[in-house]
Amino acid sequence: MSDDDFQADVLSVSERMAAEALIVDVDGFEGPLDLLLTLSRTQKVDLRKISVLALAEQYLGFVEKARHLRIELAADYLVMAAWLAFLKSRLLLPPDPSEEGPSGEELAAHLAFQLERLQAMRDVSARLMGRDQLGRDFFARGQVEVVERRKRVSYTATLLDLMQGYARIRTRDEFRPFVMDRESVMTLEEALDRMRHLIGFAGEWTDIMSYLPEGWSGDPARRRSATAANFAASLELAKTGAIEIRQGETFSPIQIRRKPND
Amino acid sequence: MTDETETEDEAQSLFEAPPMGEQERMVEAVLFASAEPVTVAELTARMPHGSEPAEALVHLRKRYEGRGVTLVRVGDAWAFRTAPDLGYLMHKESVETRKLSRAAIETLAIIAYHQPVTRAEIEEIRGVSVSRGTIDLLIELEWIRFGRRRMSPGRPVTFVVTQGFLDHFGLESARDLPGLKELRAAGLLESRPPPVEPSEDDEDEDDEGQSELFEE
Amino acid sequence: MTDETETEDEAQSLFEAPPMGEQERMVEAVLFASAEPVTVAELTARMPHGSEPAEALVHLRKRYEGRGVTLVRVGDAWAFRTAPDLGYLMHKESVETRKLSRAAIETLAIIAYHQPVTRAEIEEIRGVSVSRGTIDLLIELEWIRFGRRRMSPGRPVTFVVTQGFLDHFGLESARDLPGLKELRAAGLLESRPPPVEPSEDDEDEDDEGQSELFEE
Repeated sequence: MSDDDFQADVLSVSERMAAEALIVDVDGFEGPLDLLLTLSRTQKVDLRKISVLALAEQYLGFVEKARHLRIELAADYLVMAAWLAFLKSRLLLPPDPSEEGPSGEELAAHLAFQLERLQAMRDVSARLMGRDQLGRDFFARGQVEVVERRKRVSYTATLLDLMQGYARIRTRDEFRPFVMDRESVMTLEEALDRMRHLIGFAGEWTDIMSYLPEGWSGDPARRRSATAANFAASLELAKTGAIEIRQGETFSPIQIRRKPND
Repeated sequence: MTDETETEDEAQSLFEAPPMGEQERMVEAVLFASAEPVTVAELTARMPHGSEPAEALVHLRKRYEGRGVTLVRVGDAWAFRTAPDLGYLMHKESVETRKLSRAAIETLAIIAYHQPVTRAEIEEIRGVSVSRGTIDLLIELEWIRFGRRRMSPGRPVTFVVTQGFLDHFGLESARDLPGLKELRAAGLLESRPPPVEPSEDDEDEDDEGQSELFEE
Repeated sequence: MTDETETEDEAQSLFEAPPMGEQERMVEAVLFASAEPVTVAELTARMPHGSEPAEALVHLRKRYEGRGVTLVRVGDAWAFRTAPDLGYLMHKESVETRKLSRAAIETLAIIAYHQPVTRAEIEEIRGVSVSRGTIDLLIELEWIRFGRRRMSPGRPVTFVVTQGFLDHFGLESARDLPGLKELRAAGLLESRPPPVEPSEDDEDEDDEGQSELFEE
């Protein structure tokens, strides 16, 4: 792979047109490796005989052009560009015996291997999807036998259920902000449940506030929630005809009592 | 005029009905795959022009005589049925499958991930008490069993998952269950807030994927 | 003594396995009744004591050769499927399958050819991160499942393909994947670590990956 070869490549008109087409399409690539694979096709040789140096140049040229056209490239494209620039310098300079690590040739060989492997995987995915498929080209029995009643209950769950169940438990805390803090909230159901039992004893008019459960009248937040729940529950009970409700004047205590039986 | 007739003839030969053996195969395949019995009219409509499914059905019926499966007529339609004398082989098929309750799934998941684990520990993780029925059901399903007693006060029993559990869930070992990070990476954490841009294109998510990739 | 032997003989004859022709009918009926592949073990469990479903399957497969419905092998299970050349007759039956994204198809292929394979390896091969939805989708389709954890740092989970995958693509086993031999011969299925500082490479992974694929 000589430098001249590469110059010729880059300067050819068709090459440049191809490169421009690529730039327009930059979103269509699945990352740097995909782009490199596409660029390598312009060399029109077997992937095993590809010139990695030329490819590096092509890629760097591509990035340069993108920069020129002010197309913003994702970070991984730039990382690849930096790496290829490094590779290029290794390939061009005579090897320094004192230097640690793999040689430029080894790195280039690995990149060629990656490209060949990616291409191979693409080829076999196409072959796989081109196969006859169940439910499209060949079919299973349409009418599964309905069998006699010798029932045995079998419980099923999929691995997905299991993992999601576990995830649900383990992530409960993380998502705390999204759920109501149940500690200081009394629900209508709770209040209703409680008052239904208590109301049997309330033959006389009693202040609704006296129905607050123990431990709910101190802390303002809890007190507020319990009051609201009790009030709503009282309205509910009044509606069903279980109790009567009255208030002397605005802001005065609200009182309730069991509806006389007569 | 003559030209047209010729063309017609050609068309005729182009659409010549397939040989009877081939028609028999077609009827066989269609009846097999269909969820309902199929009428002759339906067969005619599906098969190549000129086919005679009624005749193919006669051959096919003969072919399946005495086999484990027979071709039967249901009203004016046709269907394959297993031979009546083999009905006893089908009994085991009659299992009613029920989805495991959420409580049971969660309990099972905790045992799988934390085994050996005591009942109190399960309750602590789930935040609610575990009903007896749940544990009993899981034991009955042979998905969990008693492990060694814990060497702590009260020496509580522990629970572990069984080989049957691994078989059912297609796992090689309980240690192969993915961890939380892996679950999240695979998009299996349902309680996660939805992605900002629900786009069709998978690749849009790369950036996010990247950062998670390096957390692993 | 002699008495006992006689009794045993009698018992033996009582439970004598049915003739092979009869066993063939049984296998035929059971497989016909099920939409899912049935394993030899399941057949053995269902059929009378002493039956040899494996042999019956050989006969049955021959009998259905070239018919409109054929007997196919899926992993260690068997199923009847319509002949692929008649697919065009069945289009009413076909359910529109979700179109898979290119990322999903490639990920599936990589898992099939490189199994067991970790997420990081898939990403290394494709050169991009695997988006969350992709693995999720493939698990949901029941085409992939979790394999054994890799015995490398971090003990990452691996993915392998399922029997459902084989069934869907009409493969007897993962060994029958198209082009597998050529890829292996070309060294494209080896997990070749990138050449970095010599201290870091752990090559012990290759062998494991390869051998496990063929243990199945």
